[in-house]
Amino acid sequence: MWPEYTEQSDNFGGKNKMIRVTDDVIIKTIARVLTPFIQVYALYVIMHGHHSPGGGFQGGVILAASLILLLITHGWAETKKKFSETKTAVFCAVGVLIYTGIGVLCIFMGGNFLDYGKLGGLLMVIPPEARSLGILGVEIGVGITVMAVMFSIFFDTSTGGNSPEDETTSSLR
Amino acid sequence: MEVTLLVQATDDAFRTLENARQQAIGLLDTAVGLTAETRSVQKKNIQAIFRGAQETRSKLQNFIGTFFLMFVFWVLLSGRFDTFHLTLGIICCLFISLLSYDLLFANIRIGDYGLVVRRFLSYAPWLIYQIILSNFHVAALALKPNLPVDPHVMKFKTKLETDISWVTLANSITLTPGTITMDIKDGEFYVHALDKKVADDLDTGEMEDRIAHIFMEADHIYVQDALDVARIYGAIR
Amino acid sequence: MMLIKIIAVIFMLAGLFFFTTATIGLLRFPDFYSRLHATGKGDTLAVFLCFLGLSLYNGFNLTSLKILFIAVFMCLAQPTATHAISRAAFRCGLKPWMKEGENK
Amino acid sequence: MHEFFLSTSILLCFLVLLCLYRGTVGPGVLNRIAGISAIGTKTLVILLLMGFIYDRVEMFVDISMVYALLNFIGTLAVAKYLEIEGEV
Repeated sequence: MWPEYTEQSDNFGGKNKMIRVTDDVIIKTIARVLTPFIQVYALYVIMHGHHSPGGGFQGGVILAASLILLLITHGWAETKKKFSETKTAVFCAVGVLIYTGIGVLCIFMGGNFLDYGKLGGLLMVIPPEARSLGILGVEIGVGITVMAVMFSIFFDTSTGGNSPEDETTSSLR
Repeated sequence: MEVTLLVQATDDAFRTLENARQQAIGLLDTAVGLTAETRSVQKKNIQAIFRGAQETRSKLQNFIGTFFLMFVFWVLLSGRFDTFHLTLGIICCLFISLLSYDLLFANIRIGDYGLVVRRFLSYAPWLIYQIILSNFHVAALALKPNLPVDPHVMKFKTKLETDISWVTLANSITLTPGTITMDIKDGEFYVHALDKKVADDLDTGEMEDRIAHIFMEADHIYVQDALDVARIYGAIR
Repeated sequence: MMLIKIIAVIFMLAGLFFFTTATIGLLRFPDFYSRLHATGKGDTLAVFLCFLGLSLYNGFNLTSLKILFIAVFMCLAQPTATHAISRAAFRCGLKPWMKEGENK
Repeated sequence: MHEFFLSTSILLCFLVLLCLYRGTVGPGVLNRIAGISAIGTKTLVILLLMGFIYDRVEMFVDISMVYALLNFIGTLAVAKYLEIEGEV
């Protein structure tokens, strides 16, 4: 009656178990179907931060959550195609760059740091609209950074610092 | 007197026979219709494969499908129809479609999607009825003072093939009276049932047949039904 | 308008009833798997009914469609989460509670 | 109507307290997860009711959806963790 999980070692043993692909077809399929919707929702939260609750931080967390869902259900090999470690590092930096870039641009236009109203001359719109666009840009930057950092935190804690590629090479020796 | 009785009895017998014949014809028609429907879809599949089309959709088709679905979802979420927000939506949906075009429509066979959707919609009311039934069942069990639960674990091998039908079956089992899918291993479902009765109900396989009907798998049952009915029909004639 | 409100209230009361029975089941059932029966089924239908009632009360607009979307999402997600937990317990080797004399 | 929503929320809060018993006392980790996940579904409805009480539905709907998503993902992650740890 009870199934024997004697062959547990292939799926259960070893390091980095958290980011292995699960062998449950239900969880895999539901996660596969829901992931794009979660991502669109996260972008909605980022983009509409000035009308409704949310903003860069919350949207970034939801985007990272969708990637984490993909990571724990489809495994690192599948997620790597979409979001590799190199991309994580690059996105971390790019987000901060967008944030600081907008802030410094305001200084160059003659205002304080993150004084969006001064961007109006550059974007050729009136100051209130420039303020709205500036906030949007800053939130996109914050969202990108938060997503990348969240994802890398989960990745590093679940692997314990060992990259999955290292493990496969070391197990061959 | 006896003659009239005899005539009446014969009449009754003929009427019964005629009724049975009509029923058999109806059954045959239904079965033939179902089989024809399924057959046409299968023929389309085979034609598509022979024409050189891939078994699943191409990347571009997936991309476009994902993009439009995501854009509809964006408009539902956003609720703002000015140019700025719609442009923002198009950019976001393009980004998402680039990122995860292979997730939403993976592993779908080429076939008549309209038929699958229609069959699924006709399956939904039965499922909702079962869900409501299951909730009353659990409520009655929880509220009874002596707590008459008698759990059983059972396993059965499914005849379904694709993962989407497995998911439908497993989630339907979890939502319907007194049963939870515990594990799936090599096509065997391990089901925890609250009661001996519901375990037996599940064993009849009605739900599995319905889901096989939706996704047009294990079609041999319908062909077999048609053949059976045809045999009965011939015998009656 | 009044009729729609009454229907919404009826839906929400039904949802509350199922919430209550699910909670009672969660507290009273003898083992982990049977408790999952209570939460997995009861909460799904209860959330669905409550959200249906609230979207009816809200009228026909995009917010109601969002509420209905959450309801449909819960109908997909709740059985999957239930299955995930029960699968974890099953793979860990947690045996279900049986009535006496039926130990396998 | 607001009174009805308020009383519904209070009843749901009471049910959350009952679920919290299973979440804190319940024997083993798995029972606790079941209790916490039940609390999550009730919280969804409470959040939406708060939106109706404060007349800011379109704002609370978003929060409710985030809660649903994170509850689902969190449950899956914890279930996977327990499964690979292999002990109850």
